[in-house]
Amino acid sequence: MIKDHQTAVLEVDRLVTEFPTPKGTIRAVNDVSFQLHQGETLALVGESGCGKSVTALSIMGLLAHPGRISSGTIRYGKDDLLGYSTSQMRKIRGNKISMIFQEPMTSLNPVFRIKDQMMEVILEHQDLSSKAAFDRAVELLGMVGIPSPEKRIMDFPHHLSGGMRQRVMIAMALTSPDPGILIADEPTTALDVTIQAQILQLIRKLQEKNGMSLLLITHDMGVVAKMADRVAVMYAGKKIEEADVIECFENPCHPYTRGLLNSIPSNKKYKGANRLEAIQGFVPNLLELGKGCPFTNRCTVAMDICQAAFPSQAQIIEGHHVCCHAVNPTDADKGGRP
Amino acid sequence: MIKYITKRLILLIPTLFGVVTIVFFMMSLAPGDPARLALGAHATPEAVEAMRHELGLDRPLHIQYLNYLKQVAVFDFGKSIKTGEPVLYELLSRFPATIELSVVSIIISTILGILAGIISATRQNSMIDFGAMFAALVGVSMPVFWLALILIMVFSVGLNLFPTGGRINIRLFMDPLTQFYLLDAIVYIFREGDFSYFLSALKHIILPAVALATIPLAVIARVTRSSMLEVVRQDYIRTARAKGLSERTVIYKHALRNALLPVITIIGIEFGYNLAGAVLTEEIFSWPGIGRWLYSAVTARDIPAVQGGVILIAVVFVLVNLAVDIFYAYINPKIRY
Amino acid sequence: MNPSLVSVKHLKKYFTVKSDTLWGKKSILKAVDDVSFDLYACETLGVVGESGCGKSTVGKTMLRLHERTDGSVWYKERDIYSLDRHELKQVRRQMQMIFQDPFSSLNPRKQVRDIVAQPLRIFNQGTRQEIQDKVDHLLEEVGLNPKFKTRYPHQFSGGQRQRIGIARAIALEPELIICDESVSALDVSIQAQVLNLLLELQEKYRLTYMFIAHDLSVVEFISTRIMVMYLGKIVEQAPKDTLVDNHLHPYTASLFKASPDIDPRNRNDEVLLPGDVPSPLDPPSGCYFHPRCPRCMEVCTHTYPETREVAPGHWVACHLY
Amino acid sequence: QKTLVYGKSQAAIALDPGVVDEGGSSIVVSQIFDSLLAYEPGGTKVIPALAEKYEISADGKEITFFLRKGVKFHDGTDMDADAVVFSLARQQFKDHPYNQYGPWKYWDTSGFKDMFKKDGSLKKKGIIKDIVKTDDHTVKVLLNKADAAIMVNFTLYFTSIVSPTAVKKYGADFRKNPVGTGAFKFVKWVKDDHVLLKKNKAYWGEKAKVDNLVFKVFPDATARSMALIKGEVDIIEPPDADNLKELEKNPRVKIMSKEGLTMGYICMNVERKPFDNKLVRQAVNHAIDKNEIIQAVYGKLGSAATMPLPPSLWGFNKNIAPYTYDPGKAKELLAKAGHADGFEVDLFALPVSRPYNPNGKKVGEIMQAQLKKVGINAKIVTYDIGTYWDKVDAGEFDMCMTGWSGEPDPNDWLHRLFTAGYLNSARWKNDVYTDLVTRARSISNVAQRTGLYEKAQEIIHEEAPIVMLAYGVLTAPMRDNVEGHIIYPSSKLVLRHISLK
Amino acid sequence: MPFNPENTLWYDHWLQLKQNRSALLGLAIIGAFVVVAFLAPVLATHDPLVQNVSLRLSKPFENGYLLGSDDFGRDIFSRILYGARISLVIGAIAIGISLTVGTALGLISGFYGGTLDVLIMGLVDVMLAFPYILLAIVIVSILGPSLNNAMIAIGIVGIPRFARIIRAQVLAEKENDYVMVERSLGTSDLELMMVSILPNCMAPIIVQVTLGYAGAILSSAALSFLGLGTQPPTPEWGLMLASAKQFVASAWWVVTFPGVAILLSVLGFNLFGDGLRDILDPRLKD
Ligand SMILES: Nc1ncnc2c1ncn2[C@@H]1O[C@H](COP(=O)(O)OP(=O)(O)OP(=O)(O)O)[C@@H](O)[C@H]1O
Ligand SMILES: Nc1ncnc2c1ncn2[C@@H]1O[C@H](COP(=O)(O)OP(=O)(O)OP(=O)(O)O)[C@@H](O)[C@H]1O
Ligand SMILES: [Mg+2]
Ligand SMILES: [Mg+2]
Repeated sequence: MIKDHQTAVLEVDRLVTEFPTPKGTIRAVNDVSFQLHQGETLALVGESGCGKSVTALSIMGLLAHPGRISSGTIRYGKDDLLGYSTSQMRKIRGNKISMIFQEPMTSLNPVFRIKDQMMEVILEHQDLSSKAAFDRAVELLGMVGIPSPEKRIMDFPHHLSGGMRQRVMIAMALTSPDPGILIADEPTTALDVTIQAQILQLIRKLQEKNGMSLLLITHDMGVVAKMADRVAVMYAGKKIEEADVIECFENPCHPYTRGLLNSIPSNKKYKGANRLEAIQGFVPNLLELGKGCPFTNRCTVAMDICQAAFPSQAQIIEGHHVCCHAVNPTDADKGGRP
Repeated sequence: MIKYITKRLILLIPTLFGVVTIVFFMMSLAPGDPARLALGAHATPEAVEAMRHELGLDRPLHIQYLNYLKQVAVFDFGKSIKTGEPVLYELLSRFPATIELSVVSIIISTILGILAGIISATRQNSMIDFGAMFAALVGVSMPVFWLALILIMVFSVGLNLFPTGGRINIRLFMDPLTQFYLLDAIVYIFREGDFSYFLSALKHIILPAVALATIPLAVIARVTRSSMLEVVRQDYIRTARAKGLSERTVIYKHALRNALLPVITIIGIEFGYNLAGAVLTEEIFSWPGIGRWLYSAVTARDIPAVQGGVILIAVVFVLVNLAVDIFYAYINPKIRY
Repeated sequence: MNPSLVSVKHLKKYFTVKSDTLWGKKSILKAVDDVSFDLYACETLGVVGESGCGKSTVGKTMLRLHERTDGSVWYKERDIYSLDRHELKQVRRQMQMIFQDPFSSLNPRKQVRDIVAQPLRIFNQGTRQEIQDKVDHLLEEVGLNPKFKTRYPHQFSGGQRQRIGIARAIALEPELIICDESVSALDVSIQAQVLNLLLELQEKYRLTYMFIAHDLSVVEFISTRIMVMYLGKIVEQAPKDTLVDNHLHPYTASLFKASPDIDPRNRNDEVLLPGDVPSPLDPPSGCYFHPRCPRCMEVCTHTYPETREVAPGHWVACHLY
Repeated sequence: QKTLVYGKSQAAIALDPGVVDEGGSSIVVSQIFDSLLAYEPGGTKVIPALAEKYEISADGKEITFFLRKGVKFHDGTDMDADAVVFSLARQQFKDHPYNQYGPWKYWDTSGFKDMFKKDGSLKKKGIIKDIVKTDDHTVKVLLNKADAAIMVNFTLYFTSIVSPTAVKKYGADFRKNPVGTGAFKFVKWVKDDHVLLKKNKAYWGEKAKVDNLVFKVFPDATARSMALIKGEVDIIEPPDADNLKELEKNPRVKIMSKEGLTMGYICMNVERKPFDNKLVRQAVNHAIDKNEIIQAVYGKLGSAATMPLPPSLWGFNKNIAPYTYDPGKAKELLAKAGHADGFEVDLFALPVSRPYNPNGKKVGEIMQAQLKKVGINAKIVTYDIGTYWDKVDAGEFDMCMTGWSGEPDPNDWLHRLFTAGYLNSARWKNDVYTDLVTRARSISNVAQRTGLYEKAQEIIHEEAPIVMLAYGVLTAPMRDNVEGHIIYPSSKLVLRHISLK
Repeated sequence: MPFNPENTLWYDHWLQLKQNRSALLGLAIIGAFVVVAFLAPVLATHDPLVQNVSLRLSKPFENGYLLGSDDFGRDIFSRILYGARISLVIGAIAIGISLTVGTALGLISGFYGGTLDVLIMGLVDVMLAFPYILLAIVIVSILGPSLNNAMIAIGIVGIPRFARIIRAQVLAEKENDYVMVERSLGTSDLELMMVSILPNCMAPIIVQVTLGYAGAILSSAALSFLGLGTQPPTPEWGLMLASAKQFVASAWWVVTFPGVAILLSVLGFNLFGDGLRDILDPRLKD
């Protein structure tokens, strides 16, 4: 299949997700918009707690109590997923939009055999006999590189290693003959480097094979560089920059994105250096955010305006957007979107 | 599996040895002279003296202990001072009554408790949840003996729905084959088509079983609920939802299977407590079981009976818990063997 | 080269573990299996390897936080395992450790000032007031505002907590600090801050680091020498540049290949290391790496290779060399 | 098929009449076995039973029983001299082959047989020397010394005649399979729950009027009386006074009662201060309001006692004015005795329910409050019943509750309870008194004896070693369709008289 | 710098507690219970020990008895008020015994491990082999029935629970790197146990104390009910029920009110303990 980077299969628009807590309401996702195109890989990066997982769960409609989507739309094809009924949503999940999670060790149900867990999805979404479903499950396990799948399928999850479990998770996410979207939430962070490389390679191969779109959530710029077509950078619940992957690495516009790249020790520029260019300060508490740009307190180019208002989105080149007063000093006057 | 069970049984030996030792020395410390008790109110001092000799109470304590160990090793727990019967026989003859009562009450509490727990968990923070959990908390806070009295006051005296005590209407002259009256009464249904035996046995067991079921019911409901809530938070439940399964399947298949694992342990423990700790309930409902027997042995200071009874009950209790452990291991795929 | 500060000779650490089967059979887990290396003053020795390969155990056994199974650890001509309690205390003063999880390594019920003051107090470093002044100084040193010293660890972010741990570690001005995955749990931006801090402190106090991590890029950046471990054994050991440019062991090569490059233009789809990391409870015969090794030979399946010095300071354990 | 269900408080523990010593078993045993002699129904006169008559030799050392002929045990074997000798000898002789199935509590403690020391030497000679068969229907009991009081024992259940065949057959299990000659046969026993008996159609005497007799256990008095109200049982052992009041209100229940030969009293340990002082003892007698205790605890189960023997018994001195409840007087006496500020004592509360004291703890609580009013601080102490008697008999108490269910002879009360011996719990000794009651024992003239006993009572009243509390009233609550029940003053329960309407 | 309570972990817990309705209800009940216990002499309408046999078994509001009188004509209301004192004391002492002994055993056992651990836990296992109430009954029957002995028995019976909970907590806590760090600094065992580890075990201890308090009240009532605990005429609730048994058919108030008192006080502690557990120790849920 070909990548069609023009058709948006998923369109998140001005999504706001909140968690009311005793100490106040946390806006985990604050006015985030992005599009995922047919067949492409969009990487969502950002520091821990910036709202990546919550964004993904919002899309799947799987927010944990007490989380709620307070505004925005999530368009899948022509429909707004937020308007879907539970049963409509169920038809999408695991079928059109699948998700795999960070912790392969705990993401499989310990009391069911792999067989049952795999066949369950197949039978749920496809009109197959259980024999056919079983065969399909074995086939899928083979496809994700599990040796002697017909034997392994009878195992319980605890019989498998972490890497194998993650493969099972991937196989389970790809049961549909026509998987539309795969959301992978830090699929390799819990794994060893060598295993991580295997899994990433596997995902890439599968994506090439069946042309699905991948929303890859990660905090590892290395993974982004290796996997992504486009990158959206989040900071404290806000999307602050979005660009084509090469553009993002070569011409990062937001001071945070630049800092992030500079913080990586394997950055070529550190050959022989003995200091990193680190971002100073710490990620702000989501409860104590003001109206302004959340990065202000760590920013080297902060201005007065940064305290007062969150910058609107500016376009650098086609497909490269950034939200920063320093990049787009005039937009405060316009008082809205460019 | 056999190997595991054997190993667990072997591991029991030190515990049981400890039990026997503790019980023996505790009871030797107890005031009250078994010889005196054996002879009754106005026994002459000479007769008491002779009796002490006969019972071996005039020998040094460590000799008594060694003798006792020797006896216990061959399941000889001595004879009850009060009745002169072997303690083991006395206990076993009361055991069916207690088992029947415990089983009925644990069935009641398991069914209702799990149901209440699931309903509460699936409607977390709703009025139903709040109400059920408050009720469960009241249940665990309930002085059982008081509840028993209130049950009698309301259902037996006030509404005259149930008898006040006993196991069956005595005038029916039922022939107990198994000593489990409900089962025996079923025989009458098949043999003679006579339901009155069964109904009577049922009517007799309901109030005590309900009283005895309160705490296990409340505990099971609470454990089921919290276990369920815990499980629902797990990653694999999120996975199940992400697969597009219906909420029903997610809860009743994926969550419940996992959530019930700890509940089984609790049911076992509560069953063990019921078997051994139904003293108050049996006392109030004149239920001829081991709790009541042991209590009267304690108050009468029938020392061999108390020693033997406590040891045997501890053994039963430990074995029930062991059985539950083994069952748990057996049904839990997370444990390999 | 600087003189050797710590010399580890044939160190072994075996754990007896109950397997998690119902039978509870006991088996031997060779967490560290015959490991020898030297730590030279003022250097940073990086230790990399996959999870469970025994990196932390080496660190802990060096400090005698675990008792060894066999071998010796020499600190300035003295075998740590022959010291009595009191002498050991004095030696440990010179060797500190910083752990991965910045939460579990700080007592949550103690105020920051008590945490940092504890080593000073135990080693009687002055009066209460002096100790408090020292604490203020230490906190400033690691970039924390001393006015937060009455706070509790949970009121700090991960990076700040790691700084508290560092402050405690340098309180007694040790010679050696073992950093066990000290930056792994941190976000990159924070990780960079902490790495900078460690480098600063090293320069200032002439510290020696043993830097344990599984992230090759971090080790590569901070170390002067790198040691690669696989299943409790050292497979390769060399000065950083040698290792980066001229690594010999196939496992080292795979590690380098697997750790992603941050250049999106450079997406090569080379063949990766297949298979899973074997369990240390049941290591493969011969060279532990042979089932996954792309260059496996017959000899590898039955004989563990000897460690050879192929170039000055470059040790490798592989039949190929 | 008529079934009589009797609700009792204690479970039976053994059904061999020789080993029984408590109410739970004895009332069952009494229906299954007969003794050689019996009391007349409802009275205290001794009448023949399995022995048609008896003779006592002139020196009083030989009792000859002439047995009733044609009496059969429930197992069909004959009741004959062999059976009688067997029944008694197994309790008497250590070397009897069936002696091992004891302990023969009552026999052992009645002083019938010789007692030996640990080293085997004789400690105390027993009353009975030997039991011999003269012919098939005649048995002689030979005594070591004359004792007229022994005859009463042959009415009691522990001298019941058991089937030797059955004893030999069951051995140790005879106590679970009793075979006697009584009006009811043993059928089944479910421990702690009930015992089922059925009518002995071949009974030698007045045959039972119901077909089945069930003894059902209700340890709790309230449960027992509720079972009666609901008709689950026909007749019950008396419950608490308060339950009785409830029962009285119920139209389907009737309550029979009769004064029994039983009384409850409080002993003051005269060997201890301050009860060595007569004035203090009298003060306590004035300080205790028996009526309040009876109202709160005994109810219909007792009446206020004045003298240490029941008023229905001959020899009772009607002329002595009982101590009145008068706290003022009590205080006065205490002041006179030098205890104006009061003192502290231990009050032993009887831990079990007895016909003469249904609830020792309650009695104790009330007494405690009453004594407090005159400045005496009583601390209620209680033990298990065994320890309780141990301590009481050893004199390790200040005040204790006790009581007596005696025989219809003043000697059994005035001599037995207040002269040297372990039953003299107050440990009171008075030579004049002892002389009076010992003299009365050896005389057979009732009028003469009466005079002596009345004098003795004056002394005991003045000396006041005890506080008389209550005479027990024997009560039998039953359904209104229960007819013909007879209460025996000696507390023996005989159910064969009952018929059901 | 002055100590600021807002900094401590406890402050967070307090914030959470304020949100927990049932825990607050429990706290309120416990508060009321304590107030009643302290003010019993002020609130009582009668002397709890004074008998008036002629007015025995008066109905509520009859003859000036708010909740009626018992079979000695004592005021039930006043007796219940004074009963709160007894229960409060019983709970405190019994828990005190279980807490100190149990904590010491659990701490030593968990901290040192090895043979000591095997021995202590063996003992604990043996104690746990006896069902709770049975062990209490046997202990009291040996020591003799009295208030003090009942407290001791309940205290002893509670030891294994504390020992186990604390051992488990110590074992978990020992895994934390800070223990290893502090040990590597040369901290003494005693300091490690008492200063470093024990405070981190407080959460389950506090929860267990609250729940154990409820259990102690209940057990002491049960023992008294069986005649093995407090002795008359002490106004203990279980004891009041014991003598009220016979009035189930005739005088409901004698049976009802002491039971309600037990239920309420136990419920108070359970509600509070439950809430505390949710807050302090979410892992420990039943
Ligand atoms: N159930 C919840 N209740 C309260 N706050 C929550 C909840 N789930 C998430 N949050 C908050 O939402 C914010 C975003 O969380 P999210 O899990 O999306 O972060 P993330 O970017 O995925 O981080 P990580 O890299 O650590 O996975 C966090 O600050 C977190 O505190
Ligand atoms: N106290 C212990 N008891 C038993 N086994 C242990 C213990 N500590 C470590 N191990 C085992 O020893 C092996 C090496 O552990 P170690 O912690 O040194 O690995 P590591 O290289 O530090 O791994 P990671 O990167 O996950 O921290 C592992 O298999 C581990 O399971
Ligand atoms: Mg996340
Ligand atoms: Mg490690």
